[in-house]
Amino acid sequence: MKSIKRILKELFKDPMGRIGLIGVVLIIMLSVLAPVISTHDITEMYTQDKLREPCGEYLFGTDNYGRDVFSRIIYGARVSLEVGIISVGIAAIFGLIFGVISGYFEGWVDNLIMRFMDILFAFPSILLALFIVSALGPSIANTMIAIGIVNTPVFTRTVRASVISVKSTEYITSARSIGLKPASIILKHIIPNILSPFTVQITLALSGAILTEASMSFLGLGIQPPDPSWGSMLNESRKYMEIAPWLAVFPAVFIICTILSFNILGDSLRDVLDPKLKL
Amino acid sequence: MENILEVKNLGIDLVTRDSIRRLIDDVSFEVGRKQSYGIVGESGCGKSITAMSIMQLLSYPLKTGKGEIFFDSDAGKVDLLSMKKEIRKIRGKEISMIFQEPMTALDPIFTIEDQIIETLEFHTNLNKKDMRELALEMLNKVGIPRAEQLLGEYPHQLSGGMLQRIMIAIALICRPKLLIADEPTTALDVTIQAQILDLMNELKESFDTSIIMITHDLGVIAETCEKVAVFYAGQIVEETDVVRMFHGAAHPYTSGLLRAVTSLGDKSKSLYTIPGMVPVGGYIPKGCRFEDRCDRAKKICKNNPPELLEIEEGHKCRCWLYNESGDEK
Amino acid sequence: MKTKKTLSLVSCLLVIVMVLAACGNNQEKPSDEQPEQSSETPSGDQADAPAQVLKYGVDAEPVGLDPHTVSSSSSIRIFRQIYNSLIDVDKDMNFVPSLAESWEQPDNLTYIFKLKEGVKFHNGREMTAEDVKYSFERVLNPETAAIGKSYYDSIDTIDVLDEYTVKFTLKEPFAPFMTNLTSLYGAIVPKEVVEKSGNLMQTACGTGPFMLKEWIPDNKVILVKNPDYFVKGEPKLDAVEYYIMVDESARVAALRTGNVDIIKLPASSIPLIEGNADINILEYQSNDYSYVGFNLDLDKYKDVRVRQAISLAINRQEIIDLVYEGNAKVTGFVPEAMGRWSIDYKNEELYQQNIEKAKQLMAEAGYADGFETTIAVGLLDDINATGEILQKQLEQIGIKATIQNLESGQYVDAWKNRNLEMMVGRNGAGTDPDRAVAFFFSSAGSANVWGYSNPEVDELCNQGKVIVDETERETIYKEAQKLIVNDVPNLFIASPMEYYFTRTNVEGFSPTTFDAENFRNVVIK
Amino acid sequence: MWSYIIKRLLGLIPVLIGISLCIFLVLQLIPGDVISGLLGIEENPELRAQLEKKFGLDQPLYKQYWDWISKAVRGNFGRSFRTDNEIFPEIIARFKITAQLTVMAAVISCLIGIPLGILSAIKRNTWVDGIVRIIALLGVSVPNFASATLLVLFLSLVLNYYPPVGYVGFFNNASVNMKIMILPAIILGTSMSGSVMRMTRSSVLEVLRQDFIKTVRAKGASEKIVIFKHALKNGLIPIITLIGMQIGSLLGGAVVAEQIFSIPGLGLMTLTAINQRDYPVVQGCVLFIAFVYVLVNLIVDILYTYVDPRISYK
Repeated sequence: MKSIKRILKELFKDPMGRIGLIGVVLIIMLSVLAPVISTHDITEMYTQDKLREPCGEYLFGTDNYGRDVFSRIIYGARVSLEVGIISVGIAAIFGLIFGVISGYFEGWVDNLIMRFMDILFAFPSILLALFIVSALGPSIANTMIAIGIVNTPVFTRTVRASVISVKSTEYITSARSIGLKPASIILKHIIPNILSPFTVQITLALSGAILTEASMSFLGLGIQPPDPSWGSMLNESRKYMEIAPWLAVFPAVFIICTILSFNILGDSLRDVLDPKLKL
Repeated sequence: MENILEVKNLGIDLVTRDSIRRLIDDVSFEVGRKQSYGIVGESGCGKSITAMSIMQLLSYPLKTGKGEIFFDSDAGKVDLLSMKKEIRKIRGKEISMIFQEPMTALDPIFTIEDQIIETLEFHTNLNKKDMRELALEMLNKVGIPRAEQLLGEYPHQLSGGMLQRIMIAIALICRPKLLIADEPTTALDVTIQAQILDLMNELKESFDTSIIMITHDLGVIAETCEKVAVFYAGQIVEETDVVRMFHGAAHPYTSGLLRAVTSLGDKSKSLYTIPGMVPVGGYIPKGCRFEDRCDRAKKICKNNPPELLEIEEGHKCRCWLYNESGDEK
Repeated sequence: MKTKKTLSLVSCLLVIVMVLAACGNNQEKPSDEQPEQSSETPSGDQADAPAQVLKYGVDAEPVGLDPHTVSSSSSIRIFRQIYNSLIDVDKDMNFVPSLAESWEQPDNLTYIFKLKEGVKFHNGREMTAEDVKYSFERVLNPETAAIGKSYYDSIDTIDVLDEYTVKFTLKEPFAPFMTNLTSLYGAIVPKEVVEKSGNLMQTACGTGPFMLKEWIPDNKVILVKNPDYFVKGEPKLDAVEYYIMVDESARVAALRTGNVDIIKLPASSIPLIEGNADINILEYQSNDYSYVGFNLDLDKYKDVRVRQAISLAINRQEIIDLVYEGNAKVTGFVPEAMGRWSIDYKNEELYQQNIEKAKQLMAEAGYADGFETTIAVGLLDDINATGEILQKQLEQIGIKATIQNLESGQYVDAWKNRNLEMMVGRNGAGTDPDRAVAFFFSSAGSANVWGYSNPEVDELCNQGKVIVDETERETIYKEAQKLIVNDVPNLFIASPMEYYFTRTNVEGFSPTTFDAENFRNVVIK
Repeated sequence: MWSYIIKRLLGLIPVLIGISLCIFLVLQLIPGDVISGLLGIEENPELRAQLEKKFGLDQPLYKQYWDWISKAVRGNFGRSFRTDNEIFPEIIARFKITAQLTVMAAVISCLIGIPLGILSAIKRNTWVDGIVRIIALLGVSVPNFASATLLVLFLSLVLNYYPPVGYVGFFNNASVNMKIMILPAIILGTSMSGSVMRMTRSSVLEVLRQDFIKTVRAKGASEKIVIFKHALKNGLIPIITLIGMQIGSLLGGAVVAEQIFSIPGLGLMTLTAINQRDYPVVQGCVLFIAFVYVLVNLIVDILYTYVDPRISYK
């Protein structure tokens, strides 16, 4: 594996990678610096300025309660990122563990894990999420947990699949034949070789998570107001799309940009990480 | 032209986003009709990509930077490098290729039959039945038992030796003028190696094709070739006929190689190895590329690259030792 | 070997197909009716515009059609077209004939109803006094688990005097009795149908202007004209078709394009439709009101001064402007719509925003610098919105509230079990003050979940039940209102207007508080 | 192969039991119950007791579960607490609708995703590739409900069009049915196509890097052959897997589209049931969805043996 520095350097060489990297960094900064950047209190209702178009005072206009959309968007970055990253983190970690275990050892362990995953998997993701949330009660934390759990089986499967395919290659068999310990085989040989599907999965899941959260708030169980998540803002704006399009446009744009940059980053990251692409 | 193939100062580049690196530097050689021409050298010396370039099989990030490759096709003399789509008419029909790894060289999800016939589909308009006939005949020629049932099987069901025979069958089924064999035996175990080489020799006779045999194994050269080029760090350092190479090798590197092999035989001497390493891609010494490993290096070798000169009839060598112009310096 | 695989694959697909096929036939009923309906479905039916069919885009599907056991508005909306009660109430809250053409009340315990003659159930049989008896016996029978049982518990006996005369005898005087008879919880249903299908959830057979033709879950409910409806010349429509369209924007779009003729929307949607020449906006004053409940087990809310302080701190008009686009009335728990029963809340002292006084009260109560609390919201948009605004308004007197947005189930739970601090909600005041007052605020009232108890109020409620004289009742309930408003067991906020958006070619529709969806005189021009 | 299928179907049983148990318990965990939902503000102890008796909620849990599961295995999912409607036939009716929607969506996503994926794989690292990838990502990154709302809005405001209200079965009136289904199918399809495209791209690239592609080229194959005959067919497995997953998840996951376009599908049914705490309906739906889902997976796995002879279930 290469040092982070090296990876970043190579990422920066690739124009796509550069875009993605910059995008992601920007969004992260946005969420970190939210208090500094935001121009208004996100819950303050300027009742005389309901549904104002974007203007000097309200960069992105105001919503139906007269709250400043810009500031809410900025804070929304926080919420959405948190949800995205943490929930995917949960899913990825469990997915990796379960996937590698069941992929490498197969047999009954494999069976057990995969059956369990099937159970999780068989619930339609959005319904499962709704379920978990309605059991735990809607809140940011629970939303993350829900989305995390929902995504775990997907990761487990992808990892398992690629582990199996890697395992069948000569060099693993040889690595085994020379009596390397499973642990080291997994770490040294298998993990690096499943990284590319894994990263793809992560980037997909990241966008997926942000979207799931959005859909959940559409179905009334996502992040709850007054916490501004882009998803819930977009959802609340549906009603006003024609008379106050900016309410929908800005959250949508931000969601899209975020997901775009994460995906682009992921793609070029894969190109960098994937040894097969080198000569 | 009496040569089937003429490679003229071929250059191959490694093109990355921000740099172009020349891996193969003006390589020239000719392959005569029915001749089998050996290219020998350590791994990484660029012999394989040279072979690839002949059929324009180089893929990103490799590309041919300069030079011509003339081939005496049915359509007369053509420059393979300047060809566009037409090259496909040549590939597999007039020139074909065998690869190092029979295990991965065949598409895992098609039956042997499909993959043999495919070539015919591209270049002939026989009907399925005749194709099958031909395929069977080919399989028998390459000495495969139970060919009938084997046709229906998939690569993963067969052994490396088998697969390599099949590769040969595929390669020769259109009776090409030139067969490029890229380390055809490296992946196989010794007994099989011998069989494969014999097979190639006899097929060469019966199909009267020329062969370019690429290998790092002098043994293979000895077995099969008439003429040999020794590659070192992307250059030909010596070119001559087999006999002379084994008994009058001129270039220090060549003789180094030979000693390494011959010393294998008797246990008295410890295994000879050429000191030092092949210059890894990228760093190219200013002078002779072998200089830093060479036990007979002179100071001139350090900074002045030697030319590939004909030191005697049909014997080229790239070394200051045989270049009187070098002596006074 | 490929063929073998094909086989296995096909067989797997077969499994599914067979499952479907196998179960398909249990399913025939709806599907074989579909051809007719597809002819009805308004695919390109702008052509035959004057077809007297009213297409109504509704937000939720009915949850069963049994008028005695279902309380969901999505069901009532439909079975109110199918069933009748003995009497109705007009917009001035006077009782008017429905199935009963006249009635007399010899004494406080006896009510005698003369039924209209020749009223037919949808199955063609004439409705008689026996059916009235049966219907109320069904309601009173615990097995039925009828929602309205408590409405009629005061009934002692029901006697059929003759085919068209029925007599109710009460255990004790019960003033709301007449009003409760106007409720569809006392709808008259035919015995044989109930007994045939066990209940009236999936089938419907009443005396109303429309008959159930078909109900395809989550899709549509189709009612057709009842040709021998007992009011001659009504209904004018041939059919009312309810299309379940959960999504609001979908309903709006469908109305715009004329795929549906009528939808019901909250005030906040008016801007979307305003200025559209093809669409009328019809409004009426609902008798719902939004409120904030306090958990009176908690010390901070036990103290009436805190509750009064909060009442003084909030700005009801601002809430109305933000949540209902200004289309609501500042109200108490007996909204204006209930006419003479209602007192004028606007001028109540506690309704005048007065931060100073509020702060002072808080201080007296020992919460000079406020406290932290939570506001539970859920179910409806206007509830959530109200919560968010309250949160802001309460900051003025140092109350730091966090919003707890509850999923529907949790919401109901929280409401029932009083495991919350503040809760925003919405109540329907009903048609009788007994409901509006006693049901919600007498110590025994089953909707009094707040732990509120005021002996005086209880006393007044008891009187209100038994005293039949209307004017006396009026004073009693007005007194009760005063008391309760000053105790602030709940914070009463706004009574919204309700809106129907209709295509302009829909005529003869005029919703009122107590008869919101009367389609009997609607015609499509 | 057959023994494999049998084994899988048997393996289904524990999964389904597991699911049924999970769902049953989760439902107990979820706050609020069907009765509060039914009675709302009218609730009083007497009524509650009545209904609990009526629904058998007064029974101990294990008994409730047993009563339900023992009927369920015989395909009798009981009646809805709320509407008293028979559940199983209803589920089937809904499933037909959702299945149609799902298949349409999947087809659309393939029609868009696979060609684009291949295109950008061939044109790897060129501007074409870049554009295609960004388009695909746009598809992935717009929430369904947003694009759907936008579509509805656009159609109704600009073209003054809205699909016919009231779902009609395909076999009753195909044209109307199509008019109703096509919009949600497009919405779902396009949003799926993004990931299909990405998967196609990466797996085709994966294959193009392998040795045998050289062999094929050396035989004189045209790029068309190389890509479509060899690269695509070899790269098919992950694509099939993905599509299989998506179809599976759409069975209940099309909720959003179903809600916006008022399609009376399985997802909507389940969602309503969850919100209303209509236990038997939720249980029935989830169990059924799970069953079909696993079946879909089985089919996918069998498809593998088609595209890749190396995979065989002996």
